[in-house]
Amino acid sequence: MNKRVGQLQLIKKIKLNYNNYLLEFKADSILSDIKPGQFVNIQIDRSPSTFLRRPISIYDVNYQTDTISLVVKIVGAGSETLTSTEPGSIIDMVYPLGNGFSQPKAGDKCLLVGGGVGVAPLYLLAKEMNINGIKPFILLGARTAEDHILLSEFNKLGEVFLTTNDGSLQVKGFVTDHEIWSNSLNFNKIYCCGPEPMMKAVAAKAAKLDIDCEVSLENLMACGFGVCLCCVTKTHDGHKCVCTEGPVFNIKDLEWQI
Amino acid sequence: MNKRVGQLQLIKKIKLNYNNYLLEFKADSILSDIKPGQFVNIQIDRSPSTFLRRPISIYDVNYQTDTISLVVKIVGAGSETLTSTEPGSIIDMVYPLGNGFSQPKAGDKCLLVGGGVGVAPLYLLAKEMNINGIKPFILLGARTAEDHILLSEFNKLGEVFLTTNDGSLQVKGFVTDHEIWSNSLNFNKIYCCGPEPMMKAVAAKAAKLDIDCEVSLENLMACGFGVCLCCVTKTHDGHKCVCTEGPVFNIKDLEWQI
Amino acid sequence: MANLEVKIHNLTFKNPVITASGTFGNGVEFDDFIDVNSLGGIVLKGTTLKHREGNNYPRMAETASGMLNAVGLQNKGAEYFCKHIYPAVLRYDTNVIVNVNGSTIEDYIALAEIINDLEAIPAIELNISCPNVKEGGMAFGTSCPMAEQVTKEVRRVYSKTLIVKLSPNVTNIAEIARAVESNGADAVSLVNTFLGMAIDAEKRVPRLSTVTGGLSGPAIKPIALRMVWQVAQAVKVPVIGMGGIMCASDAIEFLLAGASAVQIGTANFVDPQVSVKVIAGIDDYLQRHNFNSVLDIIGGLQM
Amino acid sequence: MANLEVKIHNLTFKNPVITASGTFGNGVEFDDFIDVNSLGGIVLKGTTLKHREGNNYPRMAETASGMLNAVGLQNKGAEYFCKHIYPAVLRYDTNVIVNVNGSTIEDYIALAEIINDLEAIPAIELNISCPNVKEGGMAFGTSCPMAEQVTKEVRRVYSKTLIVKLSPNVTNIAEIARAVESNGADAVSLVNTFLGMAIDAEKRVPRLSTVTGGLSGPAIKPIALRMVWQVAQAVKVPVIGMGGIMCASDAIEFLLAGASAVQIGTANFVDPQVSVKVIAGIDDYLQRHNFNSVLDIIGGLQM
Ligand SMILES: Cc1cc2nc3c(=O)[nH]c(=O)nc-3n(C[C@H](O)[C@H](O)[C@H](O)COP(=O)(O)OP(=O)(O)OC[C@H]3O[C@@H](n4cnc5c(N)ncnc54)[C@H](O)[C@@H]3O)c2cc1C
Ligand SMILES: Cc1cc2nc3c(=O)[nH]c(=O)nc-3n(C[C@H](O)[C@H](O)[C@H](O)COP(=O)(O)OP(=O)(O)OC[C@H]3O[C@@H](n4cnc5c(N)ncnc54)[C@H](O)[C@@H]3O)c2cc1C
Ligand SMILES: Cc1cc2nc3c(=O)[nH]c(=O)nc-3n(C[C@H](O)[C@H](O)[C@H](O)COP(=O)(O)O)c2cc1C
Ligand SMILES: Cc1cc2nc3c(=O)[nH]c(=O)nc-3n(C[C@H](O)[C@H](O)[C@H](O)COP(=O)(O)O)c2cc1C
Ligand code: FES
Ligand code: FES
Repeated sequence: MNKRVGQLQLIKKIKLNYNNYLLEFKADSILSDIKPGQFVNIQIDRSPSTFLRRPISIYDVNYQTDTISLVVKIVGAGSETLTSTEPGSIIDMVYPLGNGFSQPKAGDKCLLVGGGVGVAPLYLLAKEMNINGIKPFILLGARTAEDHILLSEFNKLGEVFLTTNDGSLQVKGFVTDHEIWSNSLNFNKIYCCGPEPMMKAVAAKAAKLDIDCEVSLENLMACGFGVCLCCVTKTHDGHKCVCTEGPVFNIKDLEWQI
Repeated sequence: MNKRVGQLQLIKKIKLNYNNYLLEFKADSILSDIKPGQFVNIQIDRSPSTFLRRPISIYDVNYQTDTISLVVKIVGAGSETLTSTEPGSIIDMVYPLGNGFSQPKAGDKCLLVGGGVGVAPLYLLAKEMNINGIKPFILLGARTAEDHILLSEFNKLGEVFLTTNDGSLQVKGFVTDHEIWSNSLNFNKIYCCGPEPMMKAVAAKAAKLDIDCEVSLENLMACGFGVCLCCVTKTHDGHKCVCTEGPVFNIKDLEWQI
Repeated sequence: MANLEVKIHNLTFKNPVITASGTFGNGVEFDDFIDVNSLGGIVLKGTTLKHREGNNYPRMAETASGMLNAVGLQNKGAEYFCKHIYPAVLRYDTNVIVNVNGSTIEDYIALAEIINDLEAIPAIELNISCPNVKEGGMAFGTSCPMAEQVTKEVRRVYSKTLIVKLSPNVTNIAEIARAVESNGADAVSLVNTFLGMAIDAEKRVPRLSTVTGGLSGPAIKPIALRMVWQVAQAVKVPVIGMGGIMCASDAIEFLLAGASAVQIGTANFVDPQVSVKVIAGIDDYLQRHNFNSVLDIIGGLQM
Repeated sequence: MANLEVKIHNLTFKNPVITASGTFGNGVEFDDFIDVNSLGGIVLKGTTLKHREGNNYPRMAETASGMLNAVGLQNKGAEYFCKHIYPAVLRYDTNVIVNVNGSTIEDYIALAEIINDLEAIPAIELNISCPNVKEGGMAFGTSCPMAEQVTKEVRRVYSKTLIVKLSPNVTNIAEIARAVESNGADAVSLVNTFLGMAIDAEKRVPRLSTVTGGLSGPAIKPIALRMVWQVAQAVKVPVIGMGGIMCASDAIEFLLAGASAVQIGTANFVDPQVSVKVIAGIDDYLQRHNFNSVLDIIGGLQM
């Protein structure tokens, strides 16, 4: 149950679409303590533009083979370098970090809402739900059909609903425009990860429908383990560190104007 | 005849010994203007420790195929990164830089003295001499037998004499301990490149024997083309830039205590 | 193993490696990564008399070989410190130093008095150089008269080792160092962060909620090292050097320049185990160069 | 193509990109790499009244994302400048600015008078911030009274555009900027290099012959940008910003912070073509963001 600095070997790299990669790593420790919603903090190299580590959510864990999978979207120098690393390379990570999602209660009707690369942490969560006998509903949004990643994986774990901003796949619009919200499906619990505007929109829906809702934040981090106090978000109880008291927060604790 | 910023492709990499590599690059320009003793200034990457370019002597040029060869000794981050670059990669260089060695006169009896990786610029010089009908004498020094590199190449161009500090190959001692200096070979011209103490010792010999002598300096450089004024050496005519008024100097111009 | 022990005033440090305030939490966050007891000392997160929420997010911007922070001394105040943090750090067998902050001289005095009563805290680091608070902070560290006054007043109420942490945002840091020395500082530590700024060119907004913040990391090392060298020549009290130390060789540069100990800050974020690696590296250096004690290299720069 | 033209005092610059003194030689060294005429302006290597040999080797040390230099104003003096360099730069169709240095006020005045007579030199940059000379240099730029005095005296004899180059090694750069503004500066440029130091830990010697030197490059950008922002708010004359600019986006940060133009220094060593790339990048930025003129982004930081 300790945070650790590990040397993980990249063993597989799959290009998911034009700017997203799935990276699988062989860990140097037993991973049984890792929970859905936690993240790793990766040392890229020490070039001037990637001096600090880069936090990436844990997408999947194979507890038998001690492998961790991540989904990385290229947005800048760090993600660029990381995704151009070749299998066989050793990558330095601090892990596992963050609190993770809460466990749903048996019989809970759960909706997972993911946007863009924010779908990543929802996968391990859905997998765990399946083990505990819960088939979640999974609502995923992206800009275009091409931006939807890992659909076949999510399809195995629950019923999947999609939106695209341009209408190129299923419902046109944002995730909050999907009819799933008006169908009286009576969700007990919503788990959400994606761009902040999307999470705020989902939080607003959840608040209105009075459904318990957890969101996974992605604030800028310097340390990732609670010592720099850079990654804070405002809660009713003051500033909280996203890296240790999050990244998952219940929306009822956040000071979001929704 | 212009200095240029080029994108050269690494086409061959040969490990010469435990810490020296020969790198061959395909240039993006015609190389007919390159002279023995000139150098290139290489952009390594922009990591904090290799922010500035690294100057490397031109070891060989193939004027037909427009390829440049360099010999690089690993001494720090820059040379480490450069020598671990894989063939196929594109390397950014400013070239050709520096003045180069003077041409010997027809019939000159030339001694080339090289130490360590300092042998590099002497190769193209020796090659040119051969074209002009001069077979140079080549005296090379290194710490051990293993540190002697490219001997078979130099053997093709002139008579080669060796010293090793530990006596593991031929004469034990420094280049200046070699008997070649006492044999009355009547050299007209000495060309020398190697660690500064070695060059100073050779310069002292040359001065004593009253032989014209050129040395190739390796001062720290920021720009490599004469604008930062960081690379200066003291001459009788004041500070001169090693990158533009050198790297080759005639010892009679230098303010060396010899 | 060489002798790594150093003394700062009347305090003994196992080795010259201390972790810097604001980059090491309260130590406990590092228990997973290293044996905190192996360090020469730790400086806890900046503390103020009263609870502070700190500045708004975003508080951090990465820059070339460094980072800007604008945390703004978020902390739960002295009372919480005494009740919750102090008991948690009691178990450490190393010098646990409290970083003391204030907006007014009265604040500094009140907090120093409280910490003076905590038996297991052998020293405070008086932070007169925080660039991230609206009142006080760096204002005290960038003016000789103010630096003198706050040091003198705190000295009056604080009886243990008093380290004053200097701001690099000054024309003449040696002058400030002398000012605090002659008003009772037992040691000086430097540098705190440099006031800097970053802009998101695409969005045309500052990257920090506070517009400006404090620059730390390897980018500042050359300036920090110069200041430590200047201050070491200007004062008789021990100097604790910091600013961009990432490895043993960086730490050794500060020791050679005259620092009796070093602090490691931002590097802890990049590698939570860096502090113990630096200790091992200094030991290795001393052995390679045939020094018996780290004291042999302090101020050992050959000119 | 957006309108890139800017004015500094009564001088028009084709675009806001100027190359910095000491990093661009006399321009001619760049003829092989770029069309020098495409630049907004060039500042020639620091010149003094008399020939100077500069400091001893080594003069350079690489640091994290930056470099230290200790050139010490090596140059052949005013007479040589007028005879040999001036004729060589006459052919340039860009603003050719001379960087004027002195150890005493009299030196500054004498040199400014000489340059004043050179028709094709529309401006001087009065360097009161060189950290690498024993006398004068930075001493003028780190004291308000001295900065005032040298500006006032040079203003008396120099009738064209007078830019004063400020030192960042001060507590309050806005104060110095105001001091030179009210004594006749037509513009200020900042920052010169930060006084820094590097040590060879293995050999235990300074890496520079002069022990300390001037730090430049991306490492200093956050501090330089903060200073430019502060000065732009403090003075009415145009501000020329510099310090660590490596690309168009860096340059745009300085413009947004309030600089009317930028200078590019150390980056010229890393990429001799960087200056023209920055011009192209600014143009591209303006077009992408639908600005007609670079003037639309100067000081355009949204707070
Ligand atoms: C807890 C957590 C989990 C994350 N999980 C994932 C994941 O599973 N997959 C993934 O691809 N990314 C994830 N991210 C985001 C990822 O950390 C950033 O995309 C990455 O650090 C960017 O680094 P870079 O060097 O490529 O880009 P940079 O060059 O650093 O930045 C490029 C642009 O992106 C912006 N940016 C960078 N990081 C963030 C951030 N955290 N929030 C908002 N804007 C940012 C920058 O301001 C800049 O405009 C996560 C972040 C956090 C905090
Ligand atoms: C004109 C010229 C030609 C050169 N030709 C060659 C060549 O053909 N092959 C080759 O391998 N090297 C050559 N060098 C030296 C080469 O430039 C350096 O070894 C290289 O820059 C070191 O970079 P690095 O990042 O690996 O080491 P760094 O980490 O920069 O330095 C490692 C150590 O070497 C020292 N060092 C680095 N550069 C120099 C230097 N120029 N002089 C003295 N000490 C130095 C540093 O101070 C440090 O102690 C040449 C240098 C010059 C100026
Ligand atoms: C995120 C962060 C928070 C900091 N908080 C404090 C603080 O509370 N008190 C203090 O005296 N210094 C604080 N500092 C400054 C460091 O202790 C140190 O002086 C500075 O970062 C330079 O050292 P470095 O380059 O090794 O980080 C902080 C630095 C950082 C990066
Ligand atoms: C090698 C070198 C020499 C310099 N010489 C001068 C000079 O003669 N006069 C001057 O005003 N500034 C001089 N400078 C300072 C630069 O003009 C510039 O102010 C500084 O380097 C910061 O910008 P940069 O980070 O883009 O290099 C010099 C800088 C360097 C690196
Ligand atoms: S990233 Fe440092 S406290 Fe969260
Ligand atoms: S390296 Fe810049 S002048 Fe020679």
